[in-house]
Amino acid sequence: MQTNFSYTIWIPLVLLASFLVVGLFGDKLRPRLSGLISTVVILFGAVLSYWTAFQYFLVNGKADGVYQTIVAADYEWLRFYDTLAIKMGVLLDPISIMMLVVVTTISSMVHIYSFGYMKGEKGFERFYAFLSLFSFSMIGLVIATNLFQMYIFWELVGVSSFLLIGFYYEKPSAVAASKKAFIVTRFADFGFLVGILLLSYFTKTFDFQELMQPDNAAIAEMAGLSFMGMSVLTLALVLIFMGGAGKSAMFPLHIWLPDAMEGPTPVSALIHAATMVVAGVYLVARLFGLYALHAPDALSVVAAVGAFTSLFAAVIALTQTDIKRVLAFSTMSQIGYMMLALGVSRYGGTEGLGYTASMFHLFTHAMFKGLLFLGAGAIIHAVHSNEMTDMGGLRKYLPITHVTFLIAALAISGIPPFSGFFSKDIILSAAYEHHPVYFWTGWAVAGLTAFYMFRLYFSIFWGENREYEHKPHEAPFSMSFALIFLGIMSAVVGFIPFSKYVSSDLMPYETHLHMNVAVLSVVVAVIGIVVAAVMYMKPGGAADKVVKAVPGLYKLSLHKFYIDEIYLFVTHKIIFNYISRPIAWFDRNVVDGSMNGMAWVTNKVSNKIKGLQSGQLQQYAFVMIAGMVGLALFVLYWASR
Amino acid sequence: MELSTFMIMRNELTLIAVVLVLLIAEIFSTKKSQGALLNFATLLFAIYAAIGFLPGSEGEIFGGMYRSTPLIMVMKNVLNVGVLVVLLQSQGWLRKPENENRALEFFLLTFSTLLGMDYMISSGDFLMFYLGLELATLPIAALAAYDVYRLKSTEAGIKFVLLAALSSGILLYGISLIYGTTGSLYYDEVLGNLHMNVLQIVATVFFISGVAFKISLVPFHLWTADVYEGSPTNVAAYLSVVSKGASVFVLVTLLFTVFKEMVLAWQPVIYVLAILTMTIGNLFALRQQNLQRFLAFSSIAQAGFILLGMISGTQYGMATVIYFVLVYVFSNLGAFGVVAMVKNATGKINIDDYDGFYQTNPRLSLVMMLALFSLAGIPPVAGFFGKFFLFAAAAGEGHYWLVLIAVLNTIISLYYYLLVVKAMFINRSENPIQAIKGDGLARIGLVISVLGILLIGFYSPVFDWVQAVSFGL
Amino acid sequence: MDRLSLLIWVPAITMIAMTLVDKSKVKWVSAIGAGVQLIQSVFLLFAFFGLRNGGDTSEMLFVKDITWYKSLNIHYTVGIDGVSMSLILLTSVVVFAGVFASWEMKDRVKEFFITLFMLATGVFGFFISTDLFTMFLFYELAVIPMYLLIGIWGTGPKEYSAMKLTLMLMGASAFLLVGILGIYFNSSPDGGPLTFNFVEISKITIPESAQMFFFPLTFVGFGVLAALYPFHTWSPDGHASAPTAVSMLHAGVLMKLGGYGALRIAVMLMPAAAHYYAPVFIILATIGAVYGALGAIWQKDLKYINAYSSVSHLGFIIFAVLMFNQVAFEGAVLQMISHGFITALFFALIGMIYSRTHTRNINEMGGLMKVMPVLGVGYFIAGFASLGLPGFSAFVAEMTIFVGAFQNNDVFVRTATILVVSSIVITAVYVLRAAGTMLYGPIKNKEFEGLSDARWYDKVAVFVLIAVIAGMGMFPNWLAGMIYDGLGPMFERFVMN
Amino acid sequence: MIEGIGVTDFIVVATIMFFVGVYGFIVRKNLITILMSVELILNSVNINFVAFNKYLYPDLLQGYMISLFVIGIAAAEAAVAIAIILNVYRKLQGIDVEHVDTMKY
Repeated sequence: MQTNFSYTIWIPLVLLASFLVVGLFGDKLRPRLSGLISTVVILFGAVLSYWTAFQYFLVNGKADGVYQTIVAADYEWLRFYDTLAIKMGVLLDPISIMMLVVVTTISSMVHIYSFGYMKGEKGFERFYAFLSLFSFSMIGLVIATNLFQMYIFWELVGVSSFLLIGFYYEKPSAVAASKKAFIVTRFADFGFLVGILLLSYFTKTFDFQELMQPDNAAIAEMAGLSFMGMSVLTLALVLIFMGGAGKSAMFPLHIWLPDAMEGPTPVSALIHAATMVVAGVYLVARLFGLYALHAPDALSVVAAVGAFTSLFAAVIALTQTDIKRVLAFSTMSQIGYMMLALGVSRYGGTEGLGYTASMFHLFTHAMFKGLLFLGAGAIIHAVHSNEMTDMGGLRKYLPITHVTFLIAALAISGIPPFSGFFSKDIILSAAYEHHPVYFWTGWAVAGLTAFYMFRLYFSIFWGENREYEHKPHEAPFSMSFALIFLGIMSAVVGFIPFSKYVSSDLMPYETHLHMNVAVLSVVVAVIGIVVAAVMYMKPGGAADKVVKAVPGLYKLSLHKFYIDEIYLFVTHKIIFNYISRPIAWFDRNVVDGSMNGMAWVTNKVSNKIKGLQSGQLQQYAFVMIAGMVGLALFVLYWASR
Repeated sequence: MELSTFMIMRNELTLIAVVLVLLIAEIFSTKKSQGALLNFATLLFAIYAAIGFLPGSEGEIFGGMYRSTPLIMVMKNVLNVGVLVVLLQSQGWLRKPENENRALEFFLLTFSTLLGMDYMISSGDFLMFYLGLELATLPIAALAAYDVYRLKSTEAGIKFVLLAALSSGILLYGISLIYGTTGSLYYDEVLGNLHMNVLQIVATVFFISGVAFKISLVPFHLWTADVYEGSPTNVAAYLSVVSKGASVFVLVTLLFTVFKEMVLAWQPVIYVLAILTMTIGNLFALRQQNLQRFLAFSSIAQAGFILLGMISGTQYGMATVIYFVLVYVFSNLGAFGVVAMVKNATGKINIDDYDGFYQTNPRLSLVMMLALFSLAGIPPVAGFFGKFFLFAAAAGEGHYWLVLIAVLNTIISLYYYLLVVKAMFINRSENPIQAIKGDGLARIGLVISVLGILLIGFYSPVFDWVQAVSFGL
Repeated sequence: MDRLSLLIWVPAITMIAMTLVDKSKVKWVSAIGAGVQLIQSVFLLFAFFGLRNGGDTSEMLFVKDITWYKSLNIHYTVGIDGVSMSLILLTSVVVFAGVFASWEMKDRVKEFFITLFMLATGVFGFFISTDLFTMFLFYELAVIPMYLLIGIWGTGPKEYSAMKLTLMLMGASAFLLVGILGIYFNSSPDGGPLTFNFVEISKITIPESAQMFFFPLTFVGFGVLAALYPFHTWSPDGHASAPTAVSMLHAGVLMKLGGYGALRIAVMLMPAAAHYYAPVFIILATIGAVYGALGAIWQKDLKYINAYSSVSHLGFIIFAVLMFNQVAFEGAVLQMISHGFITALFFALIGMIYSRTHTRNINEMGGLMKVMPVLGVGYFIAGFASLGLPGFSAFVAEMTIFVGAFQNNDVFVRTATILVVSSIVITAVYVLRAAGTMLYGPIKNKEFEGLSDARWYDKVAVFVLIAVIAGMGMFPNWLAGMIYDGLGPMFERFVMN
Repeated sequence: MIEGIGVTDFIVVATIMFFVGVYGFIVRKNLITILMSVELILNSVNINFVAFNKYLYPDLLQGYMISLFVIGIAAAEAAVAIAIILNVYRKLQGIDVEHVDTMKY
């Protein structure tokens, strides 16, 4: 018997209600009450999500051994013409349910955590309203039944992210960062939108299920049409991927993510680590059937971008000193991993290992990266600084944070038995089967990851013992609860047999540890940790010497390869200064000038001909006679034509 | 002659009677009774104008030299209404001390010109036409020079009388050629003998030129501005609406009847005149400061628009011409009425002087604004309908380019009308014109104008009535 | 009296009532008048749906036809379909909000509201007319009060702006007049009676040679009002100088007359010429959309920013009108409504902010969110709506336009479409730049610290507009459906011709 | 009818006279002279009328009649004009037409 999943519609709806209530009346309620409302609602959402996951995965999501795609609700929202409409609905399949679980879990933790972290902040209720808005939008995104619904919520998460990054709106850097985040992702969404439009023009549908129909003739037609050297379908999918790359901070659209760390730390954990930034991965996974079956070229693009970004970001992360920025680059790097995994995957069965791997890594990453950020938040809360140069020896003051942070660092470094090890292992084995270049890139990144994570860890918790102005103290219970919960999750979720639940063709299959890959990756991770320990565990380690040895590279990495500067140059110098400003000038002086010019000419002419009316009687007579004769001649000529 | 013959000429005869009564009354009047006499004269004229609306009889007398048709009666009524409003508006000016002894002259001269215009419109041959024309012209010279103490008034008079003489010379020369080529002065006989030969074409052009002087079409307009500026304001008002209106009526009637066969000759003439008149009139109006001169150029430009209706040569076209003149009478008299009132009270005549006019005289400035909007052709006032119909008439015959030029010209005209509106409503002034309390009759005159401006457009039977009596080529 | 004419009579009677009451009560009278008008429009909407659901499929509902001038076959004909119904709603909401936004008006209050309602009368008349003559009459009736409104109650170089605006718009209507006359005289190629009724005219085919001459005149004539590049320059100056309510009505409603006319008259009546000239105007519209947005980036005056943004967004409308399919047309109408609400909200807020800070230069402001949170949030909502955030009306409109535009499988059109789409990115840049500079950050000017937030009447204006923007953005389907159905009969004939 | 002189000769003379009058109107500075030039123009017209009547339509008197009226009206015109000219003289102490230009442009 099929379970009726239609109740799932309430998950986003209650969140929306919570946003509206807290947003509209928040200033009238007591701040903590607002927070409580939001928290209760998100916990309710989490419970519903877990129940859904339980029902789907363990009770009756399968039919004939294949996971079913269930449309639990679908309402027509805006009809374009008879066959094309935007719908709003709930689509349930393994990845959407997995995302539901991830989003509601992390979001709940962040809600709870923020009770402590944001305590006493001005705009506490505003913060919770925005959190609710974000959760609503993110859930709307993951349960989208069609591309356009996804786009709609895609934009909404963008704006929630904008609002939350700019939460401290009196701080100019936060304002700038929020603007940057919004505009860069907006630019990426432009590609997404054009991709959707292109796709829908041919297929006459936005619906995921219809798009994924294996015998969709329109898709085949699109794949056959060629435009500028690639098929139209590839073009559309690359454009859609552009949207995903923007949201997921893939090179070269990544510049907003490090700046986004200006937002409150719980926000960074929720939005810029665990959930929103993986939306791009989710998007590609959602359309994986199209990518894998009809447009392998587009998938190659995904793989290449993912691999490059993971390496690139990892290199930058080596030298950053702001702990949140280190984590931000690490996030980029890990998402690059997921993209790489998707890119190297193919459709169906064990061919689709990369797909499973990417989703698995998404899942584990959400846990440990969320934890890392929350831990970083606890540290910042204690030290009142983001700079790791201001920290050291904190293990004594912050025991819980220390332990949970260590767990997370081990997980991300891929040390067994923590969760990251398992997901990373299948990613690498999928890459290994696809192309050695991807594998070795991934492998190198694993080493770098371990290094910079432990650089961070050692600098914060070990290193030199400092005197702090305020004695750092452990976070309040609400914060440590979240840390502990996520710590446990990070440690154990790796044991979930993911391929049983998530696969590219919805059919469960078995995966095994790829022993060679596992050994190689663990070895490189351990090397990274050891190097980090040598350099940073003791005060006055070898770090400075290394920096001196390769000053150029160090500088390049420290300045993030000057990508920001290039963007700044293009936007401010070129677009603003050399396009927008001349346009403003042109408009005022040339276009407007020509309109005013007409008036000017009229006046001028009026002035020039004033001599006609000289006041001289005889001139009047002359003009009359001349006019008469002229008219007569004209008419005679005219009549004789 | 039977009584019915008199009935045909009822209009003129009544007017002559009015003139005679007034002449006699003046003999017995004293200085004290001057005011009462003016009231009496105005009342008489009002009665006369009212009689004009009674159904009259059609027909021809004097062997066809004089005739009356419903169309002609409509035209005369339009003129009568115009004259009545002018008379009402002039009372304040006439009662000023310097005009005390001569006030009635104004009435007599005005009535004489009106009589001339009536004969001109009713004429059935060129002799009658010429007599009417001269009767309508010569007293105007005297009216223009009415303010004997002002050089400008005298200058207006001399310019008008000499140029009018020149133009009637031209006109007569044209008539003489027509006579020479057709052998008759009767319209009906001329009509059958016009064949577009060279002399007749030249004659047509001369004839149109002569009448164009009266309508002040470019390039025969040059006297207009000087005369309007120099004359007393109410005389300028009279010139601009009644005199011009009568000439338009005559021109349109004659072009549509006598010169029917010459249509290929006169259409290009009118085409060129229309473009020249609209454009030149507007370009000059742009830079005027003196409101009387300003309105002179504006009336020149308006005349150009009227030609658009003529050019179509259709019954509808003629109706639009007459209708537009009717609308124009009210609009222009509204504007002139305000200008005259202000000038008589304060002597101020420049646009600058009107800065802040709204603050002190809200009602007068509203009247002025409505009148100017009507002249500019802005809805919902009557001028919009008048212009639209004129343009429709021209467009109906395919003269789209002409219409385009005309509508672009309306934009220029809108600009300068708005300058006045701006002065009155937007500009602020240290010492605006003080609050003016016009006399009752002048206010009645303004009210009539405003009612005309507001209602004629919306009340479509007016147009239907005009159209019913019109005819085409 | 028939139902639609009431839409003209209510503002007209309000005007008369205003002349009779005392100066201090004028704004209440106008508020009541605008309120009655709003309620009336809503009832009209229900009646409209009542008839439609009752199976009345005639193209125009509530038709009333009075012969006016027989000789030109001019009628006073009113009637509405889904398209005009939606625009009537737009107008009544914006007028209502506009009255409250000008609550603080002190100088010549009576005259101000009377002139404002004159404008409103013209707009309502325009939207209910189905006769080209009356339509044109109302069109000019709506334009001319602008001169007084800007000239008398404006700020800055108001005389210049007012004159420029009036002359350019009336210049446009000059072209339009010729176009309308041309349509009229070609409205019966078979020799039947000519007509001004555009529903009737759309049923015949105007001879192609005539279309070729009159389409550009008509389209440009309406286009100028819809800020068609390069005839848009009246708009920045005009908006910058105009008082709040006037900017609202003008950008919110009056400019839509242009779009409505371009769609309904120019394109629908002369399809062949429309197709022929489309490339030229598509290029102009695309330039307008992108150029307006780029131009807005550099502006510092809030009103100029919004004026250029209007140029950009109205470029969308013109662009959509030239896409020649029903979805794009629907998008054009939706965009008219959406932009109407959003830009009215923008101008209302700008006016309110200006009346407090006495500057509109964004660089002189900063941190205003702290002192006036309601206005700040309102501005952000307007900004988000304007940049096409889902949940607000512009998103619905823009997506409909894009989907419609994408139905043209033609490289040229598609390139233009993508360029137009790209302007929504630029929109984000200038909207956020303005909002961020003005509202966020520390308070730059110490004098601003004591400023007050929105008063009750400000809130009425702002909340009403936000409510409709969000309402339309969240539940677009009924409105979109109404417009789509309204376009149906027109479009069928369009395709056939 | 006069032997050897046709109607065209009269027209030629009349036309020449007309334009002589016009010329006089345009170039003479004295207002009285200008008035005389006008008379010249009117008389050229009279010649036309009379000649046409005599040569072409000798049975009817229309041409004669109108020329009589023209003469009469010319007299009236002269009366009005001279009255105003006198006024001009009083104001300007002279009747040079070039001085009568206070209103222009």
